[in-house]
Amino acid sequence: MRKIINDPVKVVADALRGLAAAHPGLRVDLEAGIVVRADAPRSGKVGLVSGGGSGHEPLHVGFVGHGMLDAACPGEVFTSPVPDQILAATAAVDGGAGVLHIVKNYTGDVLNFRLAADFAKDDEDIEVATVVVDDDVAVQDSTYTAGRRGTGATLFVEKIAGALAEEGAPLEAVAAVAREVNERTRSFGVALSPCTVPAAGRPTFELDPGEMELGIGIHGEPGRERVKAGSANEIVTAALTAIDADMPLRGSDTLVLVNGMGGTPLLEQYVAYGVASSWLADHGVTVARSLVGPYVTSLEMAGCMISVCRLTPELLRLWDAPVQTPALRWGR
Amino acid sequence: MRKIINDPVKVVADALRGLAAAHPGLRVDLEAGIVVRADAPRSGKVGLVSGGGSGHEPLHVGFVGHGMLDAACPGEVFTSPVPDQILAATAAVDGGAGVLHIVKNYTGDVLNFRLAADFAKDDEDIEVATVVVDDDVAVQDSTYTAGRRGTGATLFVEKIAGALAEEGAPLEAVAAVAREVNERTRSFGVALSPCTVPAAGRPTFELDPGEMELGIGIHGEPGRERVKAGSANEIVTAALTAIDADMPLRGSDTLVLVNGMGGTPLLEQYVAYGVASSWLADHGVTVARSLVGPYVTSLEMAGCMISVCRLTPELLRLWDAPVQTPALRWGR
Amino acid sequence: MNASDFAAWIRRAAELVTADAERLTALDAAIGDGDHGLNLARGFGAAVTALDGLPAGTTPGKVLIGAGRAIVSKTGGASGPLYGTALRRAGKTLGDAAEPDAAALGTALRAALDGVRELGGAGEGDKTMVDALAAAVTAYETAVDGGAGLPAAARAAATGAAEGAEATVPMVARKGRASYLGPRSAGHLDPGAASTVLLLRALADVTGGEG
Amino acid sequence: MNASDFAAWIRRAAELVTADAERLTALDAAIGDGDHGLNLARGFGAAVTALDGLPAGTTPGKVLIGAGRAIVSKTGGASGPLYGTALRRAGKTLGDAAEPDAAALGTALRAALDGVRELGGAGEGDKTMVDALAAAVTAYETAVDGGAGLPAAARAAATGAAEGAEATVPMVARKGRASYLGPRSAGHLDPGAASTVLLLRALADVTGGEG
Ligand SMILES: Nc1ncnc2c1ncn2[C@@H]1O[C@H](COP(=O)(O)OP(=O)(O)O)[C@@H](O)[C@H]1O
Ligand SMILES: Nc1ncnc2c1ncn2[C@@H]1O[C@H](COP(=O)(O)OP(=O)(O)O)[C@@H](O)[C@H]1O
Ligand SMILES: [Mg+2]
Ligand SMILES: [Mg+2]
Ligand SMILES: [Mg+2]
Ligand SMILES: [Mg+2]
Repeated sequence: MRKIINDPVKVVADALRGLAAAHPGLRVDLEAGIVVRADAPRSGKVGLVSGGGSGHEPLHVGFVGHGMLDAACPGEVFTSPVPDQILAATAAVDGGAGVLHIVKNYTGDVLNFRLAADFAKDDEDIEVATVVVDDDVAVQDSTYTAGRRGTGATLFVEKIAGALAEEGAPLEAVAAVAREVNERTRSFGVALSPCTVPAAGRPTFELDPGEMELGIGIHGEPGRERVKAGSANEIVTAALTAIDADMPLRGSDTLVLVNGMGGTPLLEQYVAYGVASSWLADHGVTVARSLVGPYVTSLEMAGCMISVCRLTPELLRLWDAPVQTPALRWGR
Repeated sequence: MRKIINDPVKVVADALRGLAAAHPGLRVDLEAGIVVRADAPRSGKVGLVSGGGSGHEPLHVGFVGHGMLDAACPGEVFTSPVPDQILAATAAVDGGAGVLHIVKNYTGDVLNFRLAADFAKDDEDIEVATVVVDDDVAVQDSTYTAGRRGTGATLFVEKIAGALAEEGAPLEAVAAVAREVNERTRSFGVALSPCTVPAAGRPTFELDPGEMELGIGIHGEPGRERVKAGSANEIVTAALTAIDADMPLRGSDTLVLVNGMGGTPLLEQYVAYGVASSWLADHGVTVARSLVGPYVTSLEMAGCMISVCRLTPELLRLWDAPVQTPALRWGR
Repeated sequence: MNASDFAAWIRRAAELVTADAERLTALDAAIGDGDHGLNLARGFGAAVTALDGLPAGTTPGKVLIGAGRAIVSKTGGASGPLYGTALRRAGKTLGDAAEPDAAALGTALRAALDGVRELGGAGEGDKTMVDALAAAVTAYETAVDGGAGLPAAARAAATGAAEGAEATVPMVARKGRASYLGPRSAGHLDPGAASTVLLLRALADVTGGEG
Repeated sequence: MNASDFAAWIRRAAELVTADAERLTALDAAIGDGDHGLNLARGFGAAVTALDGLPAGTTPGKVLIGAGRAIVSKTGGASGPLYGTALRRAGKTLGDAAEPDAAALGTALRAALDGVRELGGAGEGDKTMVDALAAAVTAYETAVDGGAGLPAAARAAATGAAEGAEATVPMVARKGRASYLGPRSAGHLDPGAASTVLLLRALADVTGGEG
């Protein structure tokens, strides 16, 4: 294991201690296992809570702050948080206008957030709305399956819903825009290496340097298909073709994320973005805004994921609104 | 090779194409191989030019913009830029107030920047001042050696000198503050894995998972010493002890960077920052500002580097000044 | 079975999942995210701690509800809410009974299965813990219907669980993380089904049922 | 040697560094950053292109200056400015001579060495290209002083360079990237010294000197 850790089973708590020290604008409650905006709860403002397994940083803890999340509940590495955590976060950010749970579509996250929402409503009388993010086109969507995974769209949902909540919009409106962003976003990822969960101590799968996994998620799991490792052109084209097949892009104004999975240098992420930008131009797609970097990671996995959101003028306006979090910041 | 590239010898040019597409606020001249602020040259403003081998992204290209660099000249991967590039960048940002070259202390960078400065003065009549950054305490400083390497301090120098230049200060003042930041900063790095230069196609060195390299630079080179891989406590303590031995920290107000080398998850970087923050508190050192993330990388190397700058009130003021670049942004 | 027998069941289950944590995690690494053993060791560890806090003279129902709550609170992942809900439902079904008989335990086990089904939405054949649990409950009921006592029925349930788990190997997953792999999920034992076997084996162990 | 002999030297040097690029890069990976062969292949490739652009009837001096400029402009790294400066200095020293003799070439080689020393600040024993180049220049001068013609002197220089390079193996580097390794740099051949051997061997090859 090539890791900077003390105790493999305390890595999340140790990281939260570092996060607390590094960001005085966050309130980190190690006991409850939650990260909260220092100024929460804000009376009359809808609270935004997200969370999931750790190992995807900066998602979610790095997106807590003005214009984005009010709280995050980090679970153990790649393991959803537990209802107690989610409930504590929900109670901490409720300013009387209700709380939106932003949940990536993994059975564990969905179930734990569902139980927490039940507790919040039943025991604490907090109004909770839930949006489930499921943007990954590598997985077939069907009512008979667990459905698509939530990946890169989560960042878009948190930013855009966060901007609307900051303006004082009511819970239904914030939930509606969150769902709209999710519905308008598709993602596809590729892995060139596995990663190692500290507590497990060995890579999540084996992959020869000459191979790659197409259609991965963000939990170090293998993808839908293993193929010969391809060039940047092949990787990006595979991702964008899959996205475009699911949600035709031609003629759209888009927001594009080229996301490093954790172990791919930024240099290569820019190579990938260069290819993506040409592909999109060639296919009649306008890129209104873009983001290149490791935003939704899978520990030190090598690879990248591409997310494309078909914007509306209102979504663009909300994307551009000021945001001040550890990992995403502009306008203040 | 687990890389997202097309042609290994064109990776820098391909990445610059992506950078240009992603950041309309930058002017990327692929022919000249330079990245320039869209509003350069600004009449009467000192121009800041830095550069060096590629593979350290976001350094330097990601630090071009308001309040930081006016231009960057990226060389081939881990290879200094050539004088023509540096000269083109210098000419592109000269607004009549002279240009500051910020050069990391590697023979190749120093020599190429020196030739470029000579050309700029002799042929183009541009006033050039040079600050050589050499903050790495792993290397012994002596007039009989190449001296210390430039690493994390480069970010501090570029940010703080950039802020002063933005205020309209003259070249001597900007150069002086750049030197002051360099003199007040020390760094030390640790590698848990090597990295692979695309054109070379194989790792820069071999390292067993149970080993680590102490005292590395940022070019995938082995360190001063190979030891048994240690815990986060051991790694961070080794780094801070080396820094403190060279420049006693007790009683100082500091700016601290815990820098991922490229292949270490942000989660682990926060673990490292947590340890650093305790160590510093225990040793009577105040952390006024901090930064945690992969800012000065060595491709996909696993490991981290710690940089500590002993602030003055003026340096803190300049650090806090607004900055708007792809990788560092606040206040606007 | 009285309250301390139920507590012994939970303790034994904690022992078994902890001893087998590496295997469960390895099964999960193959078609999931490689944390199932870690999750259950943490969750059942918390359940054991919760049992220590129960007052003397508590009921079997309260034992299961307390263990279930702790598992929901500490496990995380998909298995935490599912196993936690299973135990809570079973506990609620037992009501105030001080010493439920074989039939009462059967009703509780079926309630546990229904709870898992409702919360997770998986049916038999979806390659989840439901395959093992459903087979266990059916085997238990068949044994009781055939006149078996609680120990023998528990042993039948453990055997049924093992068969149900084994049957997941060729299945293509339709629920949980393994479903993301599509056809690649076939050929692997479902980790949740494997842990369900341990929970039923723990029941057989503490009731001393012969196979 | 006339202008086309000098051009042939540069072309031959480009061939040799390109053919040996992998070895040079591997030497650099051991104690530097693993790009020396890549750098020189790029730089000397550019020098060859620059030669193609020189007018007919050019002088040896202009050949070396043109090649040196191209190397400075395209190589990067430490070796680019150093080798480029070496060639430019040598070219300037040759002046307008149409066919410099053995002594004139000796003066130019010494000027090249001085140029590298001034720009890089390294002396003999610092484990750099200076060790190979200084040994080559001394061997060349000794041969000429002993009455050798240009071909034999060039061969002596190549042999001297090889000896000088070999001598870098036990040294602890005090300049360039290898110096960061401290004592760990001992036991490795300096990549720049190794490439200097190729440049002198190219000279011997095109002048046809026997060893
Ligand atoms: N919808 C579901 N219904 C029933 N069981 C499920 C469902 N989803 C997952 N499981 C079970 O949970 C197990 C995985 O548990 P675990 O690894 O602890 O959680 P996670 O998948 O969140 O990492 C699977 O092997 C499967 O048996
Ligand atoms: N100060 C110096 N003086 C002379 N030669 C040097 C000096 N520094 C480095 N060199 C030579 O340059 C070689 C490395 O060249 P190269 O790998 O192309 O550049 P870089 O070190 O910038 O990657 C070293 O092996 C050494 O021979
Ligand atoms: Mg999990
Ligand atoms: Mg180099
Ligand atoms: Mg799992
Ligand atoms: Mg080199």
